[in-house]
Amino acid sequence: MKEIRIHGRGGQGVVTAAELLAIAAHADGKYAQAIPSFGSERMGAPVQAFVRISEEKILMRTHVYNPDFLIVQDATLIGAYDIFSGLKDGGYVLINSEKKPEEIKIEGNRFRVATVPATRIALEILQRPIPNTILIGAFAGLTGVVTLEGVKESIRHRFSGEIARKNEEAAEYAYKLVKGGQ
Amino acid sequence: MDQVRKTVVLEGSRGVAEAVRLCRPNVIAAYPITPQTHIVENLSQMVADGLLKAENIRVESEHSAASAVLGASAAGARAYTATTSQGFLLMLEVLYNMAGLRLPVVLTAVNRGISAPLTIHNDIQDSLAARDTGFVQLYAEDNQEALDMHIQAFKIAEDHRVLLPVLIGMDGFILTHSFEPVSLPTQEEVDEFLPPYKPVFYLTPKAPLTMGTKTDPEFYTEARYMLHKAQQNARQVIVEVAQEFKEKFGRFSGDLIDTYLTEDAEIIFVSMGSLVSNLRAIAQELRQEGKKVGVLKIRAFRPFPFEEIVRAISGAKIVIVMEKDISLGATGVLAQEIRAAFYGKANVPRLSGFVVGLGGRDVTRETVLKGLRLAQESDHLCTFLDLNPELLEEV
Amino acid sequence: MKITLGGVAAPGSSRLNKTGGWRVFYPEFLHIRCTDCGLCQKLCPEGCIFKADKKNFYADLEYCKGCGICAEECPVHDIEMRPEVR
Amino acid sequence: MYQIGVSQPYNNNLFAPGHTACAGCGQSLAARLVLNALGPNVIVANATGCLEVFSSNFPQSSWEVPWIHSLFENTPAVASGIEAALKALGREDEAIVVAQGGDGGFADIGFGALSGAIERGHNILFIVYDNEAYMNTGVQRSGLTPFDASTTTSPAGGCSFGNPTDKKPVAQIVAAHGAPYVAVTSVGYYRDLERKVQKAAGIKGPKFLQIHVPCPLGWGHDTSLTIKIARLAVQTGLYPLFEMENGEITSVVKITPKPRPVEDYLKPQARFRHLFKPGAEEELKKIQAIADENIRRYKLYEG
Repeated sequence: MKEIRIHGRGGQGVVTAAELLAIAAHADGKYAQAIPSFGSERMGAPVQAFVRISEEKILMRTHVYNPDFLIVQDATLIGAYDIFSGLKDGGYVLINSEKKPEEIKIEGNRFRVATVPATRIALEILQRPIPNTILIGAFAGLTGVVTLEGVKESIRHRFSGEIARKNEEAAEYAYKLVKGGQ
Repeated sequence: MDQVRKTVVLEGSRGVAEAVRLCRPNVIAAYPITPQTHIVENLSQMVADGLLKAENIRVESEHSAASAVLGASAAGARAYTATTSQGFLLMLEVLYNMAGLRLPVVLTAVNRGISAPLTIHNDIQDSLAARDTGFVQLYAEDNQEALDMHIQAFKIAEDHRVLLPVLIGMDGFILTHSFEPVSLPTQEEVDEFLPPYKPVFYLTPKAPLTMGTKTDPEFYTEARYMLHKAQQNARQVIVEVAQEFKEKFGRFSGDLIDTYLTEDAEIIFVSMGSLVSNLRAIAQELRQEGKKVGVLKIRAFRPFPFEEIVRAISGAKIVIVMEKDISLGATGVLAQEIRAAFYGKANVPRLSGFVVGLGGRDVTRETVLKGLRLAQESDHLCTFLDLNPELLEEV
Repeated sequence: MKITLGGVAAPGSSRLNKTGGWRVFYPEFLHIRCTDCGLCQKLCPEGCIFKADKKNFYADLEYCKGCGICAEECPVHDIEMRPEVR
Repeated sequence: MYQIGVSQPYNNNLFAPGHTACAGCGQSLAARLVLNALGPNVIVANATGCLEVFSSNFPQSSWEVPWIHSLFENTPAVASGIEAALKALGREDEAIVVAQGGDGGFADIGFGALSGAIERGHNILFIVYDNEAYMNTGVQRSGLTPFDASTTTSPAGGCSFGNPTDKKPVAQIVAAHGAPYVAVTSVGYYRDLERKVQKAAGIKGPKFLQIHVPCPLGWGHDTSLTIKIARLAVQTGLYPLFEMENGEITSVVKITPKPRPVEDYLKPQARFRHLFKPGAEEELKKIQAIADENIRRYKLYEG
């Protein structure tokens, strides 16, 4: 079972990102579960969501405490909150940032870090600062836990028409970006 | 993989809304107490889209939500409502009345803590307050079961041997707001399983009758006894409906109870709702370590399965009740009732009761393992796990 | 008689309960000045005043509680309340 | 399994005798007049209260029409559910849905439910039998208890002239919701009552009737005076009878030949007895002022 924790701020589509990941995994033929962090958070407040993906039926319904992967939708959370808590040694961190991975300061250096300028890509392709589909595309490219086809299917499931098409395009762009090692 | 392909990833609330839609309710009434779940929002959208032909009453309070479905049911309609937490408590008076009038309403009780202090998060203190209302109470372990239970609930409620309202407890957020794959039955399948509601009595000028009479001491006890008897009848009906559902839809998640790895278990965890799912995962792990651990799920809290519980767990050495509720000044509610089930029986296992997960505190693997450790050392009448001593004021 | 489902009751069944015993006074219909206005019948809280014939009203004493409204309201004072002798 | 008998109504009344209302009860009379005016094709939801208790003592019932009682404060919501069910089941034309109760059940504890049901526009006839206190439980003050009435929770005493507030203008509040038809009537004016009931029944949407019903026990008057007292309330100006259609007053029952002094209404009632002892003269003036203001506001008398 793979466990993913998504960090972001209210309004950035953290819960939708978790839902998309679960639907993508499901489209790939896997069991999946998405649990939003439960709260009465308002726009801008830090929020989390959790995803589990497995070949077997998933029984555990707790928050994710020892994730294999972190997706950080907002780099300003780093340092301000203990977002790396419990991340497994050698775990992946995917950060929405303009910076290069080596420029991100993380204590202990135990994780594999990747960055993608998801907000910039979102503004360019979607004309809205919602980075979640781009990060999901990048996550697929980086980890292979979900496929690009799965991600696209999840986007079509969740959105429709022009919005779906643009989000697919953005996700694919990010997928290729991390695959190309750019 | 084939199993997965037949399912669709839905939010728990959405799954329930789909199930309710498939049951073709005539009247829905709900109040959006903050934070209501998405169940009634989804149903409202279905009505707005013409996918569900029902009257949708946007009442001004939870008390009126319950009252409106009461009235609708009395007029011969299939009626549904959903609520949670404080809103549930506001309904409470009406819930007693609905059961007493023998009206087979189905209610989703999204389980959340109650004030004070204010919380929006999960536990099951709210619907356990309705313990004595006469409602049949079923608790769902996961979103598939929540969905399936609603289809079964109408059938149980409307069975003429029962004719009682049915409440489905469903953990707030943990189930209602989580996305997971569920299998949706077709309308044809549900129509075959659940025929239209045929009331014994209903309000119509074609056959006038008086409902909701007042009684004197010469009748009241008998009237309450008849309600109690209807609850007893529900035992059989719940089992029958669960079996019939299994035959029709291929899914079974228990009837009054469900057991997991209990056959040879020395230690058995007992719980209700989504916590059962976690306990299954932990029992699996412990089994791999060679520990003989099993899980008992209480699926029907009312009628309470006294005999079934005793049969299922009297072979164990230690029984550990984990519950997200507390009868303040006594013990956890479930632990009380399980102790009552064993009174006067032979081969009584040791029993510990733990209160966990109040107000949305996550019940982690560590929480459960701590409970296991403590229960092995000694018996606990009512111990709160995961209490933070730094937060406790000495009184 | 058995407890019915949910305690339902048959329509109009309260007429089995004869409330005439409550009476201290009974209405005597004099049948002298009656104009056939029907006000006594209309305003009886029990609805137990019958019209046998034109200008011929009477109370069903099985139910009449003896409130005296009919006598009070009769515009031609053709009803008198008399003490019940029991 | 269960046989519920169907019977021919007694004396053509849809409200049968044998009920246990007090002798001279204005509410039982009004309930009978209302039902007879509506006819048999109704479904009634009734709040807890005197009317409910004296008419539905298991296994007996005085109701010849389909009737349900649920609780004290939820009757408009129960009726909402009934109305919605009839709609959903295609039985809309089957019955007029009536929600009725006392002043406590509708104007106090059930006021939220009443407001909600009216605001939602249900096709329901709401009826408040206004006997001006909680009579079922022993004459406690309600929001519709008049100024200076002595009740068990607003008793007159050495330092009190009884209820310190005047009646809540519940009909006007309902009219402000946008209800198409609101009317106040009285059991003392049975023709007015019957006309308003029938008029209300012919209007689609929420309609509201407030009916003044004297209570010999709670008000402390002779059982024979129920109708007289009800008329005096109107003739003094203390209980104006009017109709409001779409928020506007469209008719009032005029006082003829001229307004009676409030003392004529107050004196026969024990609940106002304390106002006729020395020292209460100012109170009587205040009550006369309430009546005068009503006469002015509703144009009850142009002399």
